[in-house]
Amino acid sequence: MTEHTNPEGKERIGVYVCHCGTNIAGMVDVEDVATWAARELADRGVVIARDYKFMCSSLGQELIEQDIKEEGLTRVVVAACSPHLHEATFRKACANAGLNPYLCELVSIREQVSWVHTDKVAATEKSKAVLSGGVERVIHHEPLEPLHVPIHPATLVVGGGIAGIQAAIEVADAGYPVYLVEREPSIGGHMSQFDKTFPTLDCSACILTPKMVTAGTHPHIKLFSYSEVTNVDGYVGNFTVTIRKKARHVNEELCTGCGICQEKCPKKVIDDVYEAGLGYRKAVYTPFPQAVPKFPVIDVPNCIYFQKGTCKACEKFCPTNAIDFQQEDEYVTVQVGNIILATGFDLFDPRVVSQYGYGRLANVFTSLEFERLTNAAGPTNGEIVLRDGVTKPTSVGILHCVGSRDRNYNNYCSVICCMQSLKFAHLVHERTGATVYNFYIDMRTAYKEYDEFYQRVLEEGTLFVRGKVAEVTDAARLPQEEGKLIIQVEDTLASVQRRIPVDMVVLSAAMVPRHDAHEVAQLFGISCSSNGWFIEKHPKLDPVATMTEGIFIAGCVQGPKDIPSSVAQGAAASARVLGRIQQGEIALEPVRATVDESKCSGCRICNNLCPYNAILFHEDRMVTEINPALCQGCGTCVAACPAGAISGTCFSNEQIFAQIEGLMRVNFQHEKLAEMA
Amino acid sequence: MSANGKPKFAMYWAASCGGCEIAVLNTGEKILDVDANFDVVFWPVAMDAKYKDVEAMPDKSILLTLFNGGIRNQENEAMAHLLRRKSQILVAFGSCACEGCIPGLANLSTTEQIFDAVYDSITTDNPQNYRPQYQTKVPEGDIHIPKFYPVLRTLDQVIDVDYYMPGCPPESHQIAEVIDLVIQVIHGQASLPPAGSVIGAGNSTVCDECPRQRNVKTIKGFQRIQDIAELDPDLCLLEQGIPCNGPATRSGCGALCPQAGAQCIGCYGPAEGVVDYGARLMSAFASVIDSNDPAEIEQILDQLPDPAGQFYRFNLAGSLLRAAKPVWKQ
Amino acid sequence: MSEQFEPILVGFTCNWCSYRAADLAGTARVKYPPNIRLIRLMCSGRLDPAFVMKALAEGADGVLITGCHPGECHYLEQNYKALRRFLLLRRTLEQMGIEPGRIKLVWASAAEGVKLAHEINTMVEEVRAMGPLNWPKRWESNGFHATVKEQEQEVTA
Amino acid sequence: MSKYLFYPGCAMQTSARAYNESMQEVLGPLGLNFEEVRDWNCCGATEYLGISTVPAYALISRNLALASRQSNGVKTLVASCSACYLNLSKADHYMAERPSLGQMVNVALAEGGLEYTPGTLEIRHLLDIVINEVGLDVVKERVTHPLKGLRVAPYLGCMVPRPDYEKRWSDYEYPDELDRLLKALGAEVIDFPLKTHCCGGHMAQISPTTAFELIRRLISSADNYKADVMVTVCPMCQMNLDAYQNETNHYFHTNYKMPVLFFTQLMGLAFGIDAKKLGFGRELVSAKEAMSRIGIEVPQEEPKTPARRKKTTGLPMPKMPGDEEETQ
Amino acid sequence: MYTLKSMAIQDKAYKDSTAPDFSQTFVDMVENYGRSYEFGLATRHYLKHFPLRLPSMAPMGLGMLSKKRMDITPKHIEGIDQLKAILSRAKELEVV
Repeated sequence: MTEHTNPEGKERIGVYVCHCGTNIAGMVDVEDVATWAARELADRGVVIARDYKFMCSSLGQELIEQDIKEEGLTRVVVAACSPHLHEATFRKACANAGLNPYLCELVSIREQVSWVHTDKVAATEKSKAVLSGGVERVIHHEPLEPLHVPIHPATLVVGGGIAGIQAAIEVADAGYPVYLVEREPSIGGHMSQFDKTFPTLDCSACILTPKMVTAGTHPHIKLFSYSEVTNVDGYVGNFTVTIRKKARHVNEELCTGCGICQEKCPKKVIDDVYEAGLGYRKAVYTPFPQAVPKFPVIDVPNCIYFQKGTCKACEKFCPTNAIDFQQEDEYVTVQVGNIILATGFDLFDPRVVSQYGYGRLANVFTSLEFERLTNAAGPTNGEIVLRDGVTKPTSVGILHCVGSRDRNYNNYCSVICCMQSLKFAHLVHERTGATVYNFYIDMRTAYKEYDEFYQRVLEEGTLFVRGKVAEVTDAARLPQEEGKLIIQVEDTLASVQRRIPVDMVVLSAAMVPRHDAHEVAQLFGISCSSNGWFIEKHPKLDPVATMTEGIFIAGCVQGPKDIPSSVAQGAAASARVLGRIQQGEIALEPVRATVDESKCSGCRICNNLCPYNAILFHEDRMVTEINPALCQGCGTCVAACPAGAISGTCFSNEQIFAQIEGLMRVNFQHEKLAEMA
Repeated sequence: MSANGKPKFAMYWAASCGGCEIAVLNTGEKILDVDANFDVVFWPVAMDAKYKDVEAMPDKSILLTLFNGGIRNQENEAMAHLLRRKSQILVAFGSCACEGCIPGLANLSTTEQIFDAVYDSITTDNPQNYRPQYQTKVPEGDIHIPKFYPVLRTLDQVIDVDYYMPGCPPESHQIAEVIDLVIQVIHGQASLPPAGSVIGAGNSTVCDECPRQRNVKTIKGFQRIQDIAELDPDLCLLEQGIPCNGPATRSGCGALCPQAGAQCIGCYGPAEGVVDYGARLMSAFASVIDSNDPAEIEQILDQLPDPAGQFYRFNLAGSLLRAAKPVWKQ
Repeated sequence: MSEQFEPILVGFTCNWCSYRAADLAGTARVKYPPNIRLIRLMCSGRLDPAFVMKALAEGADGVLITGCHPGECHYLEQNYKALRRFLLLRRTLEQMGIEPGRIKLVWASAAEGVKLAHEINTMVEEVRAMGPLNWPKRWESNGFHATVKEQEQEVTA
Repeated sequence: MSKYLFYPGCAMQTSARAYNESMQEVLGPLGLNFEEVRDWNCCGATEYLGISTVPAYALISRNLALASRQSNGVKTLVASCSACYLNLSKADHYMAERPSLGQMVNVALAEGGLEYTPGTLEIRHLLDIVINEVGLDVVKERVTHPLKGLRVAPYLGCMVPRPDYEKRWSDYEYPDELDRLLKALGAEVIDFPLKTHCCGGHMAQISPTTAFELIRRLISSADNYKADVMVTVCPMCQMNLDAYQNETNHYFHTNYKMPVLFFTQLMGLAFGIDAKKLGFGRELVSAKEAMSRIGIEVPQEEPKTPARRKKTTGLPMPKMPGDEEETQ
Repeated sequence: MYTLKSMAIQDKAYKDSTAPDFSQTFVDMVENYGRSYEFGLATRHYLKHFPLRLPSMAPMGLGMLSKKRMDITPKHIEGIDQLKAILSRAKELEVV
C-alpha cells in the first residue's frame, strides 16, 4: 500500500457526509456540514468535503476510492450511520483504493444525532462538532493490520439436548472432531422425557434415540457424559477447555450395560431429574433404558456402600466386575477452536404460585410430571392416573401460561405451553376418555401444522375456557364438588365466573433459564441478560452468535423455543463453526494494548487487571509484557498504567484527547467559534 | 560571549523557595567548573546584578539560563519574558518552573483566601487587617508593587522553554551532569538534546530505581506512614497501604525517599509523555482497590482525606485543570 | 438558539452495551437533548480520569460515563474498575470546586436505549440548573479571564 | 421485656373479651410489655372508609398521633384486631403515598392540636410480633402442656395477609405463620384451604343470607377436615363464626358444632394457665367438649379418620419447602 | 374496594341494600361516642330494616349479653370534642 504523505507533513483528509436518504438529511443540514468542514477544518488537513445521498452504496464507496487515488488522501472520515453497521464497508473501500483501512473513521450522525434530536439547528451544530471530533481523531490513526489467528478444527459442544446433539452431529459429519459435554449421565435432554411430540404426535424417543445413537457412536464425537466444563481459557480459534469427568464408579471399558446391577441394587430413590420427582430409580442407575452412553452411574449420596460401607450388591452381581468404588473424578483438558453452548432450560417451579396448590394438593401435576405419566417407560407405564397411582381421572383441567406472561414471575411467553397443553388434551382423550378443560388466555399455535392440530383437538371435544385461572382449591362449596379439585376461573368470552370441579389439574409451567446460567455465562466469558437467557449478537440477524468471538449458542439457552427451532439453531450454529474452521484462520480486530518496556518500571499495578491474564510479568527484567494473542483490547490497563507505558491501538490516549478537543471546538454559540490554538 | 571569551550564565528564581539555588551550590567543586567555563552575569542570590544590567545586554547573549520558580506575579512574568529574550538556552529548572510545585498548590485557593491565610493567621499580628496595596501614595510619590495573579502558572505557560529539569530540588548529581553536558557542548564535544525534552532525569519511574520488593498490587486500605507500627523494610510501600506516588513519578532521583522508608510524593513530576500526573495516580490507585462494592470502596477512599494534595502536590499548575473552579471564577 | 443556558456534555460510552443502547435509542427514535456528545471507548474500563478532566478543561459543563451493568461487562469485570476510578475522581474534582453532580456514572445494557435517553435528559437538566462551568480554555492568559485586554484595565483600575 | 405501644380497638372490651383476657395472661410468659394508647378512638372498622376518605383517615390517624406522642422511643404500635391493624397500616401507608391526603389529614388533626408524620410508627399485628419478635423457639420453651391430640383449623381471615404493604407475611393466599405457631403449641394442624377467605365482616347485619353462606363454607370445610376447633386472630371473624353459627345451622338445616377460639387462648392453655382465666366459656358454641379431649386424659375414642391424608402408596408428592420438619 | 363502595353510595347505585344506612349509623355512633357501640348499632339497624328478624336474633343477643360480650351502655372517650373538631374540619376538606 503506497502511503501518501504530503509535503507539509499534514494529513490529507477526505470528509464525506451522508444524507442516508432523509434519515440524516431530514434533520441535519448535510450540505452546510460539508461546506463548514471544507472551510473550518481546512487547516486541520481536510482537503475534500462532500455530501452524498447514500455513502454506503457502491457509488458512494467509489466516490471515496476515486478521491483517495486522485487527491492522495491519507485519511477518510465518513459522517453517516453507526460504526457497528458500515465501518467495515468504508474500511473495505479505503483498502480497495490502497489506503490502510484503519485510517478511516466513521462518525455517527444518524443514530446519535438525526434520529434522536428534534431541533434542526442544534442537530446540524452537533453534527459539525462530532465531525470535528472525528477529524481530529483520525489524524492520530496509525495503519494497522488485522491479527490473523489460526482456528483449531476441534469444536466443543456443551449440553447434550436435541440442539447440542444436532450441532455435534453436523460438525462431526463434516469430518471435524467434536467434544460433546453433558452434565447428566445420558444425553437426550428434556426431549427424552416426553412421550409424544406436537404437532405430529411422533413418539419422542423414536425420533430422538437414532440421533442419540449416532452422536454416541460417531467416530468424530468424543462424548463426555456425567461431566462438566470447569475452566475455559484462550480466545477464538484457541480455547483451552478443562472438563471434569465426574466419577461414575463404573468402569466404562468393562461395563456391557446389561443392567443387572440396577436390578440387584436394594436402595430405591425418588428420581427428581429424569422422572421429574414422579418415579423411582436405584442408587446405581441409568436415567432411561435407551440412555446413551449405556453405562450406569452410582449416586454416591444415596448409595448404601458409600454412606455406611456395607451392601456392595452391584459389585457382587456384576458379570464383568465393572463396578469400581475407588474411581476418582478425572480432569481432561482439550484444545478447541469454537464452542457451542446448548445447555437448555429449567422448568418454572409452580410452588411459588400458591393459588394453584402445586405441592399441597395431591392431584396437581406439572407439565413434566404429566409427560412422565404419559411416557410408556414412565413410572405408570403410560397410564394417566391420579397421584394415588390407581384411579383414572374422569375430568382433567389443563392450565396454560403458569408462570409465563405474568408480571409477578416471567413476562415472556414460553412459546411451547399452548401446543404442549393441546397435546396433553389429546392424550387424555385418547387414553382415558375423560372430559378435558383447557384454560388459556391466547392460543398461540404459530408454526407449521400447529393450528391444524389445535382444530383437531377442538373437534375431539376439548372444552376451551378463555381466562386466567384464579384458584385451584379442594374446598368444596356444593355437594358435587366434594373430593374434587375446583378450578375457579372467569370465562372472559362468556363473561361469567365458573367453578369447574375436576379430578386432575396439569400446570403448563413456563421455561426459565438454568439455575446456574449466570455462572456458566461468566465461565465462558459471554454476557447473559439479568433474567438469565444468554444474549445473542443480534436478536434478529444473528441469533446463534454471541458478542464473544468463537462462542455460539443454540436452543432454549437463548430463550424459550420449540424443538424444530432448537434443531434449526443447532444446525445454524454448526454451520457458523464449520465456516470458521473452513477459513482456517480468523482476522481479529487489531485493538490491542502494548507495553513500552523502556518506560515500564515494573511497578506491577496492571498485573492483576486482566481477566484474560494476557498481562505477564518478567521477574528477571522487572518489566511487564502483554500477550497480543490473549489481549481482547478492553484498554483497562492502558488507562491504569501510572507511567503511561501502555498504549492501545485504535483507542490511544492521543486519539481520544484529540477527539475531545475536536468535539469541544464547536460550541453552541456558532458565531463565537473558538479559534484554533 | 563575554569579554573574557567565556559564555554567559544566568540563574533566576521566581515563585519558588530557593532550594534549587542551594542544590546548584550543593554540587560541591562542580561550582568551580561553572566559574571556570562560564561568566556568571546574573544570579541575584549569588551576585549583585540588577535588572537594568540584563536589559542592557544584547539579545540572546546569555548562553545558559536556569530559571526556577513558577510565575506568580507581574515581576516574575516580566523577568521571564526578559530572560527569554536575552538567553539562548533557557532551562525550566526544578519542579516549580516545570509544573508549579508546592507554590502551585495555592491554585486551590482564591487570592482572598491566600491573603487571609498570610495576613490574618493566628501567628500574624495584624490588628488593622492590612492587605498589600498595588499602588500607594506616599509623600515621595506613588509606590507600585508587582500585581499578584490569581493563578500561578508554570514557566512554559508564559514563555517558550528549551529544556525541563524536574525535581524539588533537582538532585545535585543530575545538575552536575547537565553542567558537564553543556560544557562539552561548548567545546563542541557533544550536541544538545532535542528542544523541549526533559534533562537531568530518567525516562522510567521511581519504581525502576526502588530496591523494594514489588508484587501484584491489591489494596485493601490506605494508611498514613506514621500509623504503621513496624514497616517492612523490603516490601513495596504501596502494598503496605501507604499511598506512594512512585509508580507515576519520573525516575532520576534514585528513589531516595522510598529507600529512606518514606513514600515518594512525586517531586520529579510525571513520566515521559504523560498528560496529567494526578490522573495517572488516581487511575492506578483506584484500579487496584480490592473491592467491587461502592460502599466499601468509599470507605477505603475515605482513608485518602486529601486526594488533590496526594495526587497534585507538585503538578497542580501543570495539570489539565490547573486550578480550582473558584479561582477561575474571580 | 434558545436564550436559556445550553450546557455541553461529553458522554463516554462502552462499545458493547451503552453505545449500542444509544444506537437502539436512535433506531427506536427515542428523543433526548442534543447537548451531549458521545465518545465510543471499547469498555468503561478504558476510561482514564484524564479524559474527564480534559473534557472539562476543554469547556464541557458535565461528563456522563456509561458502562455495562456490574456482572454483565463484555470483558467480565472491567466496569468495576471504572466504578472505582469514578468514585476517586469525583472526590478529587469536588476538592477542586467542581460540583459532584457534573460527573455521573450510569449503567446501561444494550437493551436499555430508553433508560440511557432518560439518563441523558435528566443530566442535561441537572447541569443546566448548575449553570456553565466554562473552564478558561486558552492558557496564554496570565490567570485572569481569557482575554488579556480585560485584565489590563483591572491593573490600572 | 420488650416494650410496645398497644391499640386494643373497640372489640377487645366487648365481643372479643376472651381474646383480651387470654392475651393479658400470655403477655408475661412471652416477655411482652404493652402500653395502651391513652384515650384511643374507634378505627372505623370496615364502615368509615366506605363512606368518606379524609374523615376516615383523620379518625384513624388521631390514634397514630396520640401513639406517636406517647411513644418516647418505642417505634412499634401493635394491634390485636385484624381490622384495626389493617386500618392503621392503611392510614400510615396512604398518608405517605399520597402527600395531598397526608397534608389534609394533618390539617384536620391540627384542629385537635395533634399531628402525625407517616412512617414514624411501625404498625404490626400481634401474631407477627409473637412469631417474628418473640420467636417460636421461645414459645416452645414456654409450652408445658402441649395440646397433643387437638386438631385445629388455623383461620387467619382476609385482613391480615392482604394487602401486605410491608411484605411481612410469607404468602398472600396461604401464609403459614399461624400454622407454625399452633404446631409449636403441640396441636395437630390441618391443611385448612380457606384460611384466608372472608368471614363476612358486617355482612351479618347488612345481608344475613350472604353472611350465612360465607360462614357455612368455612365451618363445613373445617368440619370436612375433621377439625375439633377453629382458631382465629380477629374478633370480627370469631364473632361471625361463633355468634351466627346456630342461625347458620337453622338457615341451612345443618348441625355444625364448631367452637371458634382465639390463638391466645390456646397459647394460654399450652403455657399451663387455667382455662377460666383465658376466657373459655365466653364462646357461644361451647368448646368444653373439644377441650375435654385434651383437658382431661380421656381415653381417645376412635380418632376421626382425616379425609385428606397424604398418599403413601402411589406416586410420590413433590417436596414442599417446609417438608423436612414435617417428617420429624 | 372501599373507593368503589363510597362511589356507589354517592351515586345512590345501591337499590335496596341497607349497607349505606348501616355505615351511616355506625359513623354517627362513632362520632358521638368515639367508640363503636354494637348494642345500639344492632338494635337501631334491625328495628329500622329487619324488624321480623329480631325474634331469631334474640337468643344470640342474650348469649352475648350473658357472656359479657356486649355492653348495654356506650363508652365515651375523653377527647370526644377534640375528635369532633377534627372530624368536622376533615369533612370540610373532603373533596366529594
